[in-house]
Amino acid sequence: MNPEPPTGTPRATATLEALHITKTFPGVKALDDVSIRLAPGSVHALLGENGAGKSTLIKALTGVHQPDSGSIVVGGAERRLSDPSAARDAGIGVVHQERNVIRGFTVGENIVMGRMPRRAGRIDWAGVTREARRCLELLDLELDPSTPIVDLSSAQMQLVEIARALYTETTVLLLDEPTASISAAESDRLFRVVDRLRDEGTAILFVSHKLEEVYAHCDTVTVLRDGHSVLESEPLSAHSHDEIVDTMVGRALGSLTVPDRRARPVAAPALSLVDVTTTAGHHGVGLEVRPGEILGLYGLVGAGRTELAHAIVGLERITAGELRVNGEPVRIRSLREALHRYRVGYVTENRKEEGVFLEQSITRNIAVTVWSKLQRGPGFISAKKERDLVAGYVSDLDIRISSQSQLTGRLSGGNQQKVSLAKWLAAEPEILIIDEPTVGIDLRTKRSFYELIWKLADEGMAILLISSDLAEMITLADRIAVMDRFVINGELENSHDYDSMSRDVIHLIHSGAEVAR
Amino acid sequence: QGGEATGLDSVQVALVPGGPHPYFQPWIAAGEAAKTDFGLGGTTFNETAAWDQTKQNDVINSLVANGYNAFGVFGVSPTDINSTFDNLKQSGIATAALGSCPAGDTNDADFCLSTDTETAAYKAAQATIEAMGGTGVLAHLTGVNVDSNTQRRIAGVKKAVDETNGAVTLLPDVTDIDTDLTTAQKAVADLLASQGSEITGIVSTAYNPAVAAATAVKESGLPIKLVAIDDDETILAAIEDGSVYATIAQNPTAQAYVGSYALAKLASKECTMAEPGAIIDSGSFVVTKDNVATYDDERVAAGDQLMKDFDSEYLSC
Amino acid sequence: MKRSIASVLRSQSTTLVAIIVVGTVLLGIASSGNFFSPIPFRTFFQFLAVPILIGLAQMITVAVGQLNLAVGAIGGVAAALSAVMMADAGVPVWLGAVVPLVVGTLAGLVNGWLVVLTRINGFIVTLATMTILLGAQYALVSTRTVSAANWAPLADIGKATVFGLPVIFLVSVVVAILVALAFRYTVTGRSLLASGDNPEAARLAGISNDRSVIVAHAASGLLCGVAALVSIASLPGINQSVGGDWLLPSFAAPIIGGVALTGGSVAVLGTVLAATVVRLVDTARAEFQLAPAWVNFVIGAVVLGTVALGRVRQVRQERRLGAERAREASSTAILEKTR
Amino acid sequence: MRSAIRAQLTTPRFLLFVIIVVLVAVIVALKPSFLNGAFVLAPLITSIAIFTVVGLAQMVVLSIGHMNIAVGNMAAFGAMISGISFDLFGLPLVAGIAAGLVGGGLIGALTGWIIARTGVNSFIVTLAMSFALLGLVPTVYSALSTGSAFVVKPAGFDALGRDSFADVCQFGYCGPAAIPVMVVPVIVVMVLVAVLYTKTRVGRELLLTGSSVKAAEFSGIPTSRRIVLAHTLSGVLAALAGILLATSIGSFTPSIGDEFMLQSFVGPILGGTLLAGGYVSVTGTLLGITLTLVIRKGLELFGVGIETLNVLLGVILLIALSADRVREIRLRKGRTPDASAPPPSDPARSADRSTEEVPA
Ligand SMILES: Nc1ncnc2c1ncn2[C@@H]1O[C@H](COP(=O)(O)OP(=O)(O)OP(=O)(O)O)[C@@H](O)[C@H]1O
Ligand SMILES: Nc1ncnc2c1ncn2[C@@H]1O[C@H](COP(=O)(O)OP(=O)(O)OP(=O)(O)O)[C@@H](O)[C@H]1O
Ligand SMILES: [Mg+2]
Ligand SMILES: [Mg+2]
Repeated sequence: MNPEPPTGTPRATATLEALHITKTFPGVKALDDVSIRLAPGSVHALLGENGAGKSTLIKALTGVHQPDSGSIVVGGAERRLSDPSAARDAGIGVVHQERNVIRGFTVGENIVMGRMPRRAGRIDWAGVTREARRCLELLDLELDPSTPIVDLSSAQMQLVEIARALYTETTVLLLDEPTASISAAESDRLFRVVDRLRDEGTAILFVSHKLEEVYAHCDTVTVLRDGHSVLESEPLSAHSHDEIVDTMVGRALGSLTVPDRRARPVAAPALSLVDVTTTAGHHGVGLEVRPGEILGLYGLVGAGRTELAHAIVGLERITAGELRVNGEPVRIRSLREALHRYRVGYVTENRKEEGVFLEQSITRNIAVTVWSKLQRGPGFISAKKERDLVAGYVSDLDIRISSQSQLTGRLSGGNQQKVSLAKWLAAEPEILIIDEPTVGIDLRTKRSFYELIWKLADEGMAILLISSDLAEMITLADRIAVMDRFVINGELENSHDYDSMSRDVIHLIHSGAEVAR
Repeated sequence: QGGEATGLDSVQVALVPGGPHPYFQPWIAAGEAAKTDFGLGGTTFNETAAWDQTKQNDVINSLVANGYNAFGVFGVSPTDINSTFDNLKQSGIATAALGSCPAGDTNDADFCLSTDTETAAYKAAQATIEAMGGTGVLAHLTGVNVDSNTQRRIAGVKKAVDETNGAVTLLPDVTDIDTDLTTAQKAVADLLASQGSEITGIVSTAYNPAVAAATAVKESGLPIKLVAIDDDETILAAIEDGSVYATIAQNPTAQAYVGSYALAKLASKECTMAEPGAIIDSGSFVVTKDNVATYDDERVAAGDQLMKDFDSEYLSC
Repeated sequence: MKRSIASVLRSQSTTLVAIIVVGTVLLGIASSGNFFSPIPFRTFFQFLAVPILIGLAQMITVAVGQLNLAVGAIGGVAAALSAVMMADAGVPVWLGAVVPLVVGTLAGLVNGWLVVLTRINGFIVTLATMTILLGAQYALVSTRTVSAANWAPLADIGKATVFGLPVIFLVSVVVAILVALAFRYTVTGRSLLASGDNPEAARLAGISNDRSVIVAHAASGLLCGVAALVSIASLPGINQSVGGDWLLPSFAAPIIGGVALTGGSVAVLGTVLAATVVRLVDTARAEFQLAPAWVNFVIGAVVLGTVALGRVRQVRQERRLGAERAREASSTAILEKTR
Repeated sequence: MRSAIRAQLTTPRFLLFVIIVVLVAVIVALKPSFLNGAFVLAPLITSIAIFTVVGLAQMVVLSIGHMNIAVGNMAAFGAMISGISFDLFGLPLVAGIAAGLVGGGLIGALTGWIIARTGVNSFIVTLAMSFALLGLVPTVYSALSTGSAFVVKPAGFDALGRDSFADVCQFGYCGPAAIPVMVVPVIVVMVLVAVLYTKTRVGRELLLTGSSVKAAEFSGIPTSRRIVLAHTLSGVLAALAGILLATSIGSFTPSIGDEFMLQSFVGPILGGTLLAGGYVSVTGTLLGITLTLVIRKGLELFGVGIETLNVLLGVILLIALSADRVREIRLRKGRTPDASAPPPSDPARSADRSTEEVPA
């Protein structure tokens, strides 16, 4: 039972084949006769829109879900993966889409969990540290294994989970949207690791909604649509970018038309921060967003953007400086006040914990901010008005649901994100703060989402957009403010030219000096 | 109500104690004896009330539905039991309060046959004071403070202490320690640890504290005189080995036996109460090492006397 | 390392130790030193054994996100069966001492097994088994008190002391240490914590949550059995009231001690300290001859005060961190401007 | 429509209902005296009425994912206030009851305020509150009453607690003796609570607060106020239960509410209310309470002793609840997934909640 893999020995290689996998959930056929083949020494892309069944396939391959039918063959031998540890024994390592860490444990223990090094019947804590450090080194991560895992950012947790997947001997590595919520620099590091593992002969499955990185790093591809495989284990080079997109969507999807937003009406700022200091640690922050304008707030992970948004909507205290809404100095004490009194909305980045009620129906999730408007008699809610309103947003945002009373937690990640957004759109705020809106959202939705943002801005909404996706920021924003370590380093007018803009932005992050106003 | 007199064999007597407690155990045998001796239709003993008035009412009601027509009840809540008796009387059922009379001045049962709680506590305190040599510090251990029976016991002990004109000082009553043996033992140990050197006598008017105190006093080796209440075998054993100086025995057997008899007479309409709601003392007996072997005869005699008193005095047939 | 010292200083245990020190000093002064003389000293610790044991028993179930309402009933039945076997069936004392441990473990196993098999909430399962066990306890001893004279050797151990400390208290301390070690050094202990913290993540790591639940309940039952054994050894006798007052203290100790009800954490030291605080209040009641009503009031206040204080400190801590960061930010900004 | 009915038929509520019907049928077949109106049914229904209110008092805090360990003590406190109003101030029935409800509400509000303010777990705060009230209530009784009970009864007091519809006569016809008058106020309360949770904004905000406080806070729900509200309601309902109990046993004593705590959880949880918050069921609570009390009453009628009573009560409870599980296993063709395969929060039982919440 002692699992310690010998260090330094050449890695074994194996092919993973899944044949005719079918999996149904009550009411949904999530996978229908899907086959996939992962070869050693190659990276296989698994693509598909939100809810296509990618995560379900990965879970079926790792013993989390038992497929209704179909077989799994690893290294030539058919395996029955009755539980996650059976998959691990078969040499399959996995990083799931959602973070799965034990918050009370350290980094080291999270890595070796389930296979603790033991000596004389008890846990060998020195061994834990040693093993964990070995796995972290595989990823060039300079993390102390004794750090409590809660002290890590979400991106770091993600890397720790990869380290965990590599802890035991891994011939097959499955990565479910590993780059969704991390910055470009961290993605680069991740891909260096992926490339190296591939060169060592690991078979890798990679799920992503970012086609650029898929083309840069993957060799073969499988595309799922509504649980069917529409493209099965084919070489990626044989298919063009647009072709792949069209297979995913099931019809031709034209290119995104970026509107010309240079001629914006000039109005007085709807939201402005003047020399603001907060309890979270911001200092001397100044920002202005005008009605009809999209201000991007860019920065590296941990720069303090989320916390600034919290300070604006009253979740942190502003200790000095001024917050103005429509020119009036205001003091916002709670989100409720922000919404009802000042018409400021905030779409959180932490969807799972703060954005949606996983255990509640979609109806309630979306209508929660507007119940006061759906009233019929004092305090009573008109169920019909509520249903109609929700139906409107479900079709506008193309949220894939089986019925309005479905529990939100049963939706795919991308669809949950849309629910979280719909809630705030329903509230019809004048000022909308959106934090990391497209994490885990598929291409088509991302587009419709961009179009929606532009439409909202055209209708006069002032939008503060926080995103770690620089390309998205350059596509969407009118101006980009750059924050670094709780201070605004500067602001740039967006030329929408990716190369020059990204250079300027990165420069601004590193220089820390005022470049332009 | 009226109606024809029927034979005693039509009477089904239910004896309902307040809950599981050693005090009531003699009721079982006494009920059986009454059944055979008086030719009753049946007797039952049901202690499922578990010291809860609502549950006791439920038990009583279920027994009525099952055909019982005479009830001897130890009311869990002396302040509320009158309502229960009223309810039963409205359906023409004979009722007796056994072992504990309703609180206040009225008794809505046909009669109450009980030790006068206050008197018993008074006697117990007197016995303790006597053992203490008429002077010293007395501690009183008892049960649920807000029970009116406890209040009566507190009053009884206080009366005995007051009569010494200051020769005996009474520590604040230690109440609410009858819930379980651990609580009682802990309270007694803490009391002895903090005040053990001053205390010369302990009177316990509840069961668990008495058991706990008997052991604790013996083990501590302190010269404390302990007087308990009731005659469970554990306490009698403690009297025999000297760790308890005395106990005040009540007469549960007579309560159940004579009570069943009178209830049967009332239920069969052979007799009525001469004075409805009469409160009748079933007697209490000081048991010390000297009479531990013989006090039961005394008690049986008291029971016989009680029987006669019912026939001659309390019942009008 | 520095960090862990700092976090020790900030933890719930520190507050509890402070309360214990202040309380002990006050009691010592109030009793003009009597509190520290041998008998009160021994008495204090003698009645600390059971609260520690049942607090730990509850803590283990709470660690996996379960509850055990049956602590008192398990202990009661275990004690009653053992007492009856020794008194009526003539079972030798050494065997009688093993009985509660076996009964407790079995009852705990059944609890865990029922939770896993029926998927009924642990609250309801243990409520049901509690009811059943209370019936069994009554069936075993009815209204009598089985005297400790039937197991004199055991009762002697119950009275024995080592350096003025009751043996039964030392037993509870040893058990506490074993529990702490188990949670630190055994894979099973870590698995319980993982299952309680994040069952989904634990499952994905190959840990069986079902097994964790069963193990936790069994261990909890075993500790109830130890508490029953301690009760047999120290009580003047065993009757149907034994175990009747265990439920609330069993929750109070771990929760005051800093264990999260949501599962995933343990605090052995905190639990022991919290039990000590409650015991101090008890002793104060006897010392000041207060009505029990007052004691309840004081316990309520202490509990509230402890947790509220912890909370205030946490908020202050967060504020301070933010302020530090602001200061840092402003100083770097100035630096950069001057550059 | 068909699927809606099907969905209803698979809820724990329906199962409870079936179990109750079967149980009653069995008991009646073996013990026809179960149908005795005045001595079996009326007291049984009275208990069900009172304990349903107790269950609701717990349910409203469960709805926000909290617990109220002090339900019994709040009941005692509210009843005490009513008792004082009758005994010392001579208030009429309705005014005295109102005073008691206000008293209970204030204690609940205080509890909720402390929880919201300090962020301390509700279990601890209500536990502490229960201790504090356990100290306060008997002290007040000993100070203000003789014999530790308030016995003065205003007009209508006994009627509320003990009358059945046999005592309510119109045009020469009287109602059934099996149904106590007390069901009227209790049904009103049940309907009010059900309407609160199904139809009103505040009720939904309570449920969402229970589902996830954080997400509720981020959706602009004033969670602190909702927490205070839930505890206030709990206090009011607990007080009501205490007062109703007092009218049924006949006087106000400090022991009112002693038996409430465990029962208060059993009813809602059997009925499908989640311990984790976010889902409640008023009918379920009623059925859960009814199940346990019917079992108890049946056993009582068979005259089983206290030891057997407890054993059987527990066993029947377990079997009744496992029945649901057996059905589910059959549905899944015998596969038993690991304990936490379904969503991470711990649904009391795998209640099927894909239909819209709370039936009124
Ligand atoms: N545990 C579950 N119970 C019921 N339905 C589920 C469950 N998990 C997934 N589904 C459903 O299965 C379908 C596929 O979901 P899956 O999570 O595999 O999508 P995905 O391709 O990973 O999407 P995304 O890109 O948004 O992550 C969806 O319709 C989803 O609602
Ligand atoms: N210098 C620091 N020291 C300690 N904690 C920090 C520091 N900087 C950031 N943090 C923490 O990191 C977290 C990230 O901050 P915040 O969410 O505001 O950043 P962000 O720019 O939105 O980045 P993200 O992409 O992570 O959301 C915060 O919880 C903050 O407390
Ligand atoms: Mg997915
Ligand atoms: Mg952020």
